Amino acid sequence: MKQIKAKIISNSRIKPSYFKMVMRARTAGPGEPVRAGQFINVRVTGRAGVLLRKPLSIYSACGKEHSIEVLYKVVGRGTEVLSRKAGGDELDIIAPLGNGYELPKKPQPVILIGGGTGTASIHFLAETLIEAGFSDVKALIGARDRENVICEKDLNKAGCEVQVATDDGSKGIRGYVSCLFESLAASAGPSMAVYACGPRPMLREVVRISRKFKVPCQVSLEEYMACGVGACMSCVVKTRKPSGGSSKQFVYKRVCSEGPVFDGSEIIWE
Amino acid sequence: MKQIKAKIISNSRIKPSYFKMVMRARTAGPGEPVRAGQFINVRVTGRAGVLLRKPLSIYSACGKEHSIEVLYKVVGRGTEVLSRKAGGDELDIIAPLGNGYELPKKPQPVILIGGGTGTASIHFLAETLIEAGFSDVKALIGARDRENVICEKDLNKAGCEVQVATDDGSKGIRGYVSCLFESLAASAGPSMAVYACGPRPMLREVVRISRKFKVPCQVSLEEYMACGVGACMSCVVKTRKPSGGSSKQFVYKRVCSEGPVFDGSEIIWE
Amino acid sequence: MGVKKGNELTVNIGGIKMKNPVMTASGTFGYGEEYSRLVDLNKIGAVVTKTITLQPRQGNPVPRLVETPSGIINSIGLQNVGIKMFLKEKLPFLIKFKTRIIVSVAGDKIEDYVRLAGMLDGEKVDGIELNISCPNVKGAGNSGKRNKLFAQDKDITHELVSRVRKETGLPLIVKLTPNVTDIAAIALEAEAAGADAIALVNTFQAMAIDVDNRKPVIAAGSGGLSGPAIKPIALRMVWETARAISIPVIGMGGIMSTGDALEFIIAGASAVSIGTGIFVNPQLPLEIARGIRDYMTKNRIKTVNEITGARS
Amino acid sequence: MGVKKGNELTVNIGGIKMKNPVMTASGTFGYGEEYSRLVDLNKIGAVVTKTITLQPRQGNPVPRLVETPSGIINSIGLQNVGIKMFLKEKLPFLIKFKTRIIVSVAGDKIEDYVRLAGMLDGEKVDGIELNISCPNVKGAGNSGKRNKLFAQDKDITHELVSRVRKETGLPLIVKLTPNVTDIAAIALEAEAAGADAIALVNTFQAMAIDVDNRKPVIAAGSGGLSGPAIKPIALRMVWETARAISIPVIGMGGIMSTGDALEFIIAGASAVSIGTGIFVNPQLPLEIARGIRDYMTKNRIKTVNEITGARS
Ligand SMILES: Cc1cc2nc3c(=O)[nH]c(=O)nc-3n(C[C@H](O)[C@H](O)[C@H](O)COP(=O)(O)OP(=O)(O)OC[C@H]3O[C@@H](n4cnc5c(N)ncnc54)[C@H](O)[C@@H]3O)c2cc1C
Ligand SMILES: Cc1cc2nc3c(=O)[nH]c(=O)nc-3n(C[C@H](O)[C@H](O)[C@H](O)COP(=O)(O)OP(=O)(O)OC[C@H]3O[C@@H](n4cnc5c(N)ncnc54)[C@H](O)[C@@H]3O)c2cc1C
Ligand SMILES: Cc1cc2nc3c(=O)[nH]c(=O)nc-3n(C[C@H](O)[C@H](O)[C@H](O)COP(=O)(O)O)c2cc1C
Ligand SMILES: Cc1cc2nc3c(=O)[nH]c(=O)nc-3n(C[C@H](O)[C@H](O)[C@H](O)COP(=O)(O)O)c2cc1C
Ligand code: FES
Ligand code: FES
Repeated sequence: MKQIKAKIISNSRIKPSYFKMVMRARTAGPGEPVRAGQFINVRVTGRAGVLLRKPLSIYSACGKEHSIEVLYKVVGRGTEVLSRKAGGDELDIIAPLGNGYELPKKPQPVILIGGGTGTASIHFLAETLIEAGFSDVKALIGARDRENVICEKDLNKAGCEVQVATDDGSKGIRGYVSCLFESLAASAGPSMAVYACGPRPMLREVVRISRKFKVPCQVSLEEYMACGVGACMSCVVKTRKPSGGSSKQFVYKRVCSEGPVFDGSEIIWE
Repeated sequence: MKQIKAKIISNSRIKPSYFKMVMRARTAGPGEPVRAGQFINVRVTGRAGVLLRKPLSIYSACGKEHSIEVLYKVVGRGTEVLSRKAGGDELDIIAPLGNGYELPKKPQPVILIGGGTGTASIHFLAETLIEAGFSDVKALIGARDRENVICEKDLNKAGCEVQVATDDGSKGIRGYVSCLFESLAASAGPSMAVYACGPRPMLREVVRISRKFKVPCQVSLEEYMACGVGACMSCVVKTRKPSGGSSKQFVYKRVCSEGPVFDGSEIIWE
Repeated sequence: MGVKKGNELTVNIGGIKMKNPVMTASGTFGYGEEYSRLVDLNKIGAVVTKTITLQPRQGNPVPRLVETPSGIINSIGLQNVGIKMFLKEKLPFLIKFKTRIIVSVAGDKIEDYVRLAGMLDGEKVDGIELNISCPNVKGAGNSGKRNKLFAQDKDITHELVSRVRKETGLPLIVKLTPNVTDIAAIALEAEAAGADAIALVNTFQAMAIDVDNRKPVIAAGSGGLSGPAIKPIALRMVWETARAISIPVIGMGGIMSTGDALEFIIAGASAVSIGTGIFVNPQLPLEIARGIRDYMTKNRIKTVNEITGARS
Repeated sequence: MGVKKGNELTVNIGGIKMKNPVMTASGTFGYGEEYSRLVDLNKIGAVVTKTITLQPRQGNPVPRLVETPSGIINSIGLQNVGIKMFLKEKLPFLIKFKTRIIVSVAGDKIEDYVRLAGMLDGEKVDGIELNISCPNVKGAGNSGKRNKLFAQDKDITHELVSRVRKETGLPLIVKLTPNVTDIAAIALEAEAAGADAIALVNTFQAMAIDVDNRKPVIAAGSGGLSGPAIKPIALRMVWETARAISIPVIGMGGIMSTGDALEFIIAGASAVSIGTGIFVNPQLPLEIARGIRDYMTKNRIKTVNEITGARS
């Protein structure tokens, strides 16, 4: 984890409200290996307008080139300001943050599930897995409509088989991405591993299905963040006490530093 | 006075920290004739960052084309945001505001004195006077150094004889613009009219010299403004009570609506 | 949907029937006339005048204003034409419009408020707003250092409001200062003393310093903070007050959009006032009135009152 | 200029000698460790820990945070590891650095503060900060509705501080809430009861509402506002307080730059704390310490104390 100056190489619109930004560390790079599932915390402006940094998953990274890519959707003021940055501009980022996904210990089929912008962190995981020699990597992408289906091509390029589900059926099957997952899980069972990132209700479904079919499952969460380094306690999520027990017995864990990736069974959904 | 949408035609840097912006009314134009000495009040952003509108003198205007020009220096956050606007962007302006200069009733030599960004309002006055048939119009420009001498060429083009004074002597004579004025006033006397816009100490000197040589003198003031239309009482200046009397007997007048142009003898300098 | 057009926005604020719940905040809209060429006064729920005093006032020295992050500090010092000139020269202009006229008044002592209310009683105005957030001479005498405001003291608030209450049948709005430990307690006192509505918040006492010459930026030393910066605090105070009292609350503090206005209404405000926002965009009161109507249409809400305090 | 390098920035805050007047604000810098890979703790005047309670606390439900114009509202609810775990696992890390360690503590009743101070007394810490701005169970019992804070009551403040004072010889900083009518009066009470320094301000009670589902954005309903939005009010309070008391004031509230820090110092603060600003730029405390030194060099000022309260 370092606070570094990065130079924007490119910042291009890939869909009406989605942007992909490539940046390169100016000052000494992150210096530590970057893992899939980790994120960066971007300072948008130092002035009054937008105060907090914006956390964005790492979409791709190259250690040798000190380069980091992110893919983001413009949803509010911070991401809007970000979208107006241009190649050559300098960014102040803190990276890498968070724990990242734990790769499977042995070769096995892997299912990646991305919902909305959550697909970004799934993409870097796909790249990592395939580079590490995993050959059976399927990516399931869910989105509201075709306008919000992202990364499909990039995931293909990385070497994944990709299936799409949209709420309105404007692309892929009509329905939730968890349905795609359920049918796959029903046939493959515990021999595979599943990784998911996306909205809460989707993750909850994915965890429920994983448990049903005894599939190990890691989920990456998002929470409103202030510090990004575990200091402020803003970003907590309810997790089961190690001792197990009822959902009344919980510990708040920090998404930024103890996550964003958690074992699916750990999370208490409310 | 109207709140109008204007389209930026151009916004170009004319000196390291000076910009000239040309805009054209999109919605129905000001609709009333624009006078030299009046100003516009520009909304910089509607968001949190910069709140208040920024008042800028009209540098030039063309009624037929519904166009207005301003010349401004980047001194803080508002003008900085403004400087990053580009041709085609839309601006929300309130125009025209303030009373404007009173032209001389009869043909006579006129001296225009501009200090710093105050030179902008002097420029429009020069154009107006020359168009109205005044043939002897001299412009005296004062600035800290050569980097801050503005409008010289435009004033020449308008048909003025221009003299420059800089504090450090890097352009024109070394010293205050009021010295230039004093020597002119000494020779010409009450047969001429003088108009001045610039920093307080300069205006005060100009008024002192005018009184000494009995030259009629109008000055244009700047004050921190919130509403720009006379409603909030932020922008007041101490003026002598009509009844005359000591400087303890004063009335606060609003620079935005009762000014920005005042008769030099009216102002109580502190 | 059976919603009668043009009807759903009306509110009744302590007897003042307004065509929509959007008002102008005292001191930011002059006497109405100044903005009348930019804004259609007929479309504003109510115009609250600049605070008027018995005698004309010159106000404070300049600079009176400075911008801060998402806010402004002002110290106008109640520069106004005085009640006589107001009645003679300012009111006649205002009454030409189909809006409600609320006259804000203030004084140095309780007696001043009583006299002002008396002078307004027979006039063509729709209500009086008691600005009791200006320095209280009595309090100042006590502490020596710090000017206490009327509205910082429960007992003085009670006495002031009940004495004015006896003087006039006009609807009485009491405007409170946020510079207190317990805003609801003061509001309760004003209600008990006969107020018809409570307006909050006035500005927060604040300061800015010029570090180069080590002096306050505002000539008077300190001033009042307004604008979006204070909105979260103002909103909390409106919420706290609305739960405590039974008379209507007029909410204000940093309203810059329909969303902001709705936040105040949901927190419990029956109407909202726009102050600093008018400087930024004079059309704001009109845009917000329209925006509230659109929100109601979208959410099938028939009257504004349905969402007042609807916070679940 | 005869100014000894590395010397001019030192300050003495009620017995705590700091190498520079820039501290971290409680709750925004964790236990120091979290930021230690990003920030050189050796260069910070003092680290104030997250507020510690007797027992570990889970804190409030989420969402706990929302951004507002130039500010943030938080309602963490004092999630912390508790004093035992702090002493065992967090303090040993912190004492490795050449900075001053100030432990912020809070409790539900006065007795809790007394016990916490007792437990810290023999430890390797440089001072205790009493965060008396958290809900006071006694007060809550009285009003039924509203949680009163210890620091909203002069008498409770006095009693709390004097009882803790008897328990420890460590420098005692009392941190006040800005949600009061008269901040100086509370500070005077804390001083009289034996405080060595006053820290202000804590956050302003504030609220945000989600207009789509008509609910508060923050799960707990309301929270505390911090950041540049509150700076002008905080500055005024520091100025008012510094003029009233004789012990040092630690100023905070929205400091985002050297200029902001200098404003507080000129208003009367002997040291400043950075809270929200750390989230934006973790290097800020270091940059401000350097910035203050540059300002002093430029203006030929030999010691920070020379400009503390130098407002002319
Ligand atoms: C670990 C993590 C990884 C993320 N990765 C991505 C990504 O790869 N691509 C992407 O498009 N988005 C990602 N997000 C979400 C992204 O951070 C928010 O969309 C962004 O912060 C919104 O900022 P804004 O100012 O544009 O919107 P705002 O106007 O501030 O808010 C819009 C919405 O965004 C959410 N949000 C705002 N600020 C934060 C914050 N600091 N932390 C979390 N949520 C916030 C709020 O729920 C709010 O409703 C990630 C979030 C987290 C926590
Ligand atoms: C009637 C009038 C005409 C003006 N004409 C011109 C012009 O033609 N060209 C030009 O460059 N400048 C002009 N100015 C000054 C210009 O308005 C300020 O430079 C500008 O508002 C600064 O905004 P900022 O946000 O960049 O600076 P800030 O960071 O806000 O402040 C920088 C300095 O500018 C001054 N200032 C800031 N806001 C205002 C305000 N609302 N009103 C007055 N002064 C302010 C302050 O004294 C401050 O010290 C004029 C001012 C007035 C009142
Ligand atoms: C320039 C200015 C002048 C004001 N004058 C008065 C006044 O005369 N009387 C009054 O009751 N409030 C006055 N106020 C306070 C406003 O009416 C309002 O309560 C406050 O500004 C908060 O609302 P806002 O954030 O929308 O501006 C003034 C505010 C400003 C900014
Ligand atoms: C996320 C967060 C957590 C905080 N937690 C505490 C705390 O535990 N104890 C405390 O005394 N103050 C706490 N504060 C208040 C700060 O210490 C500080 O007083 C306040 O934020 C104002 O300073 P700022 O504007 O620089 O943030 C917290 C503030 C924030 C933003
Ligand atoms: S964002 Fe601060 S602890 Fe996670
Ligand atoms: S700026 Fe409002 S009266 Fe002049």
